[in-house]
Amino acid sequence: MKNKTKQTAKVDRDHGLRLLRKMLLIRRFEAKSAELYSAMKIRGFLHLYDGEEAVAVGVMEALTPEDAVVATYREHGQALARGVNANAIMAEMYGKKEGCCRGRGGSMHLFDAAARFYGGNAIVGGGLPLALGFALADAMQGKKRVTCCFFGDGATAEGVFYESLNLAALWRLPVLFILENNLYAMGTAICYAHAVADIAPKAASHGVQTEIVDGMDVLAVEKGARRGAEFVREGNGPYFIECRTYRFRAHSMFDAELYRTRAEVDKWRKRDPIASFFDLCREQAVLSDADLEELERDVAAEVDGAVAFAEAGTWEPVEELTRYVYSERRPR
Amino acid sequence: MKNKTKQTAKVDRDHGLRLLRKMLLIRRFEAKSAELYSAMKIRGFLHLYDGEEAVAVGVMEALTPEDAVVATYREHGQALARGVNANAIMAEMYGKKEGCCRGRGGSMHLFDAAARFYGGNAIVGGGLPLALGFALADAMQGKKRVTCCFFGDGATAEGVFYESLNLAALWRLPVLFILENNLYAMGTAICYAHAVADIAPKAASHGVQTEIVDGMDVLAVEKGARRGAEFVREGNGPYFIECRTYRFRAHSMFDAELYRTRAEVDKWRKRDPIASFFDLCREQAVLSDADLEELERDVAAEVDGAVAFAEAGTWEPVEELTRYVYSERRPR
Amino acid sequence: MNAGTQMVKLTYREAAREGLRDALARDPRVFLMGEDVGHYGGCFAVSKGLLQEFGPERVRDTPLSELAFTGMGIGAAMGGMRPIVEIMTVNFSLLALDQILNNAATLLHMSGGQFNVPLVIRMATGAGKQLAAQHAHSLEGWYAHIPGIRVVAPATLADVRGMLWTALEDPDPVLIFENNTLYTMEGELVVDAGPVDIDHARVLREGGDVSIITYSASLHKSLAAAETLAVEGISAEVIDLRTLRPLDDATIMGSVARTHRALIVDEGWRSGSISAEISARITEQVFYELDAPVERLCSAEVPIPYARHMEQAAIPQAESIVATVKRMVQSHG
Amino acid sequence: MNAGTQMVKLTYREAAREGLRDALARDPRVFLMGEDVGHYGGCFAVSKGLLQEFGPERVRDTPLSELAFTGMGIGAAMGGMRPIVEIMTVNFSLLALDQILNNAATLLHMSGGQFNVPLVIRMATGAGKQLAAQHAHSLEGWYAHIPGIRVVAPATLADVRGMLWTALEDPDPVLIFENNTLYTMEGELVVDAGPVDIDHARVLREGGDVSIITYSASLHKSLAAAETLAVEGISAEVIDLRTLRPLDDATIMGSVARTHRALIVDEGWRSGSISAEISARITEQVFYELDAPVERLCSAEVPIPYARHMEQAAIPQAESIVATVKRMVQSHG
Ligand SMILES: Cc1ncc(C[n+]2csc(CCOP(=O)(O)OP(=O)(O)O)c2C)c(N)n1
Ligand SMILES: Cc1ncc(C[n+]2csc(CCOP(=O)(O)OP(=O)(O)O)c2C)c(N)n1
Ligand SMILES: [Mg+2]
Ligand SMILES: [Mg+2]
Repeated sequence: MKNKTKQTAKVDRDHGLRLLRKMLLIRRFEAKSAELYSAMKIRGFLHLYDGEEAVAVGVMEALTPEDAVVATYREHGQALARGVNANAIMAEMYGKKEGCCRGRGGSMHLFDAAARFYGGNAIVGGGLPLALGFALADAMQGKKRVTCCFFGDGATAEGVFYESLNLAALWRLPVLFILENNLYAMGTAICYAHAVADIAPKAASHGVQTEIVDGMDVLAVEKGARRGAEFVREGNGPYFIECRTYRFRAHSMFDAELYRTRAEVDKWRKRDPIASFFDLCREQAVLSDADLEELERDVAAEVDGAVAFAEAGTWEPVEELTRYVYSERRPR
Repeated sequence: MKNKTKQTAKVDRDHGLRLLRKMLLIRRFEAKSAELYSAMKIRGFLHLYDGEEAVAVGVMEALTPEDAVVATYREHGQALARGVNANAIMAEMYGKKEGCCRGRGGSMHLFDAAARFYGGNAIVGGGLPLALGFALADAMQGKKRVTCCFFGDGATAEGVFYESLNLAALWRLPVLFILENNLYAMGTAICYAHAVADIAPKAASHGVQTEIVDGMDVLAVEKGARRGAEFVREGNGPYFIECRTYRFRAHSMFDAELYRTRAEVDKWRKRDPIASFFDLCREQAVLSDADLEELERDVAAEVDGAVAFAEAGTWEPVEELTRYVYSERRPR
Repeated sequence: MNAGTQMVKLTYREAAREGLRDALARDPRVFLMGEDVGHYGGCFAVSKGLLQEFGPERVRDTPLSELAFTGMGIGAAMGGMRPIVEIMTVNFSLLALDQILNNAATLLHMSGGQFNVPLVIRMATGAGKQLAAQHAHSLEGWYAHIPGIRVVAPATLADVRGMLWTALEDPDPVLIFENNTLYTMEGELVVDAGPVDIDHARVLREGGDVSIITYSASLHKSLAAAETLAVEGISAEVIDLRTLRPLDDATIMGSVARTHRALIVDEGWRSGSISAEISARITEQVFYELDAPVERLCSAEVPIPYARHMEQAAIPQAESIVATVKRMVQSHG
Repeated sequence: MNAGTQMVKLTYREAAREGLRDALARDPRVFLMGEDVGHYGGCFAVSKGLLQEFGPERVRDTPLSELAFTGMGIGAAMGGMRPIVEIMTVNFSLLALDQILNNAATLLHMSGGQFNVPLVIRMATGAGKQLAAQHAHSLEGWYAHIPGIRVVAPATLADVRGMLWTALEDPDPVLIFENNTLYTMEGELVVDAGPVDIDHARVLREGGDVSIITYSASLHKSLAAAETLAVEGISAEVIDLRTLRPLDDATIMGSVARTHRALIVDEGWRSGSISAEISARITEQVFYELDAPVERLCSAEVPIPYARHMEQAAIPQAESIVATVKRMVQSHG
């Protein structure tokens, strides 16, 4: 691992506040979402990012608004970190017309044109080729932009992952690959899915520059992502970052978690990315308990606001059912 | 490359005769097939193995009759080397009922249950998972058998190749992977298809044991295949051999060969696997010109016999068209 | 009361699990492989406990490699095993379609009859759980286009348990589609329920005014609709197709020849659906028996939306079946 | 004579190439990618010379990675380009189907209308060249099941050249299927032939006794059959569907309402084919105009065999069209 330990990292106050706020927002937003799921306000699948917040938050720091993001189905965190509006996300999960996809997408399909957030994708690995395409379009149009693509360890067993690595390297596409290695694909531990659990060398064998970072450490992720984004933006081709992380909660709301022990989860919880980042900031006297309290209040207000927005939202009339199957305007 | 140079290799006469005869049979059989193609006796696609004979012939030496072979669409060589009857192959290419697949398969789909030859597959990479399945069946039934799977450099860009490598390694399946790297996938040179032209390290990154051999040297191929088959048979999991070879003729009968130079082909022709093996045997005084002449006569007779057999064959009545879509006997 | 007639209450999910347990216990050649079938217990909890009962050789968790493990199932079947490949849901099966169509369905023919492929592939299918466009396809009717495979869609407890048995005995590939909304359906089944035939459709309710031809989740909506219609004096016959390939023309035509009207209810998208095939066959085989045009009630031609009201509007419902039948019966007396 | 009316003799292959050349020359956002489109010159020589003319940025050879490069086309289209993805043949497109169905066809809807996908995918299709089971599928009708995409099947020189243009201007994904037996077909075309509409079927021959509804390679067999039938006093109308999704119901129904008999000729496998859909729609829309049951002539439900006589027996032929029409016209005067 290239990253330095967090003790040596220096944080400035604004930066610390921003990172902490984003991670907190994701955590609280999702906790509320889980509640709303139990209350049957949100339905379908709901995949929480709980424990992995440092990954999306760290990565997004390295991106500009012109860059593109392709996400997974576990993408509330990715969307919020990218700056997709919390109201629009919550309304989407309610299935309301005011949702970012007019209620058509739900939790697994958050899209936001303004944020160049190209969606949750519910097919594991399905976003990888799309990311290549955005990158190719940028390259062919002479735009110095990065396309950042998130995917899990499970996705790295899919053939499309290797096809995509090779193509990205072959055509030197400006793609920043972000592997969220949380050690499980649903209930399948990485050792049952991969003959070799080290994923980065597989990417490297296709000529992709790789790096491994501690995905529980937001600063380490940010640093790696900055290196990667810089590398990609300068036209050196794709860059691959493996973020070693862990999901604290069940895979989805349907998961009895038969495949791992309480003890294992507890061990990882000790490395909570939010608590440990706050501790670091406090140690460095950059943030205080009062700051945290204020952030919590602020984030709670945002989450409450999102719920209120969603509650107040309206239902798309069923007459609109077949809209958006084809575009409404065609040249001939 | 692990193999020793051919100068040091010692051949005994029977072995030399057998290898040379098999390679010659493939060469002459295919030359005749090309003629028959021009004469419109054979139709569809016809992919010649010309130049690559040492690969199939060398590999088959390492297999027992109980082992299984999964081939490509360039599989006359693989079939003949495995001992599939030349008459049945030729009749198949004529589309006759006496063909090994009753005329339903043609050049790209030679199958032979008796030889455990599980077919040409016209979908690039399509045979890889099948090979895994045969190997899994053997392993679960406690049979110490090898499944040998051929595929080209083009196939190693397909996602299924990586899925298969990983699964084979993960479950330690008895698969002998034989990469026929002839530097081109149709008209696409390997440098236009692979960011990294070295394929073996990609296989190795999935935990598969790999080896590279000179595919123009039948003895080198045989040695590698023996090592590989032994490794696999002993339950150590899959083994991957890259055979570096070259196709002397066009990809198929529809290829204008716009993508490579005459000079490149000529350079490779100097390394003709048949001529160089015969030279080696002659140097070692194991075989003489007279032996070669006799082999040529013998092989010519076999090829002529195959043509005569195919010519004499009959057409499956069209009433049989829908046979073999479903099995004829079902338990209920 | 002997075992053969003792009834037990259970869910469709449990019946499916009993089918798997039967199969694994009965035949050492049978094994189950797929994503999360083992440690997780199956994404719909169907295979829960089977890893513990039969061990990791027989209940195999696979990586997310649909194309390779489906193809591996084909090879294993040809190599003497009786694999049950589980593709979590039909939505992911597209990744494996090449192996299904180009190998499983064609090897027997391409090899001139030398190699059959006794493979069973199970997958969940269907909308109705707010899983949105990429997780709500109903493609079983689409799969029925492919010669060389059999396609079955168990709608009942007896079928979800018994079709697996029969499918495993079939020499050719059989695809079993289980609608994801049925797993929680409760019912009764004889304790040692065994194999059921997979060649015939079944008339589940007799009636004289119209034949409602359907399968899977829509069967239950159709039966509910028939109840409602009965109250209004309309007698609907309800046919559970059970097997979508090959279709049981005799049962379909027999019914239509009696009722002279046919409505096909199908959760697939309308254009190019299995319901179109049934309509075309009715026209071809019993045109002169028809008192009214054959009608279809299918899903709206739209990627299934997430919001519940939109999703429900996209798929056939008992109410729409009732309304359609009433219109058919009334307007063409 | 100005350029607009000056005719030139060329093949379908050349017309397809002119279409590509037009597109590349006209719009800098257009590029072509696929296996062997560049150095090899295209597996059917369609793109021969284009690499030399437009360079490797615009004419891109891809590795054998159908799933990834098709998905890449989707992303590139969303990113502002106008990609033409060539999947050599429909047989290999199964490997890319996940991207086509789960992304190309659904993104507009899933995103609530935010993102359209102006992608064109070209592929060869069809049997007839003795390429056997894995290389002879006719799945264009099957693809037409998918909402969110358009499916076109040019049967003429004007269409193979002009449909590409129109497809590239369409905001949504368009799949273009070129029957591999048509590439050598010769004909005449105006020098600067331009875009053609992709919304309507076309009546290519008028007639009063029966409507032959068909597309692609079968169109030419149908026209030949109509000639033969004319000699025997039977007047067949021949419709080229041109676009398989969405179907142009108005043209079909208009014709059937005039002729009162319909035969659909289709190289796809019969069950669940596009011809079933057309039959069902005719029943639904003009049932009371029919003098005889709608009939279908499709491919035999068998993986296409290699041997020529078997392959030809598996697909519709002019002779079988003639025979079917005669039976239809005579038995139900
Ligand atoms: C192609 C495909 N196969 C299977 C699934 C079902 N599924 C959803 S999430 C998941 C696990 C993915 O694991 P990973 O990529 O590690 O992401 P994580 O959930 O751990 O974030 C599976 C198997 C799917 N959505 N897509
Ligand atoms: C999945 C798939 N894509 C494309 C093709 C068309 N095709 C046939 S052979 C070939 C090249 C394969 O190259 P390689 O694997 O190196 O084998 P070689 O022909 O060199 O022996 C291609 C692209 C195919 N048959 N299958
Ligand atoms: Mg994971
Ligand atoms: Mg090659």
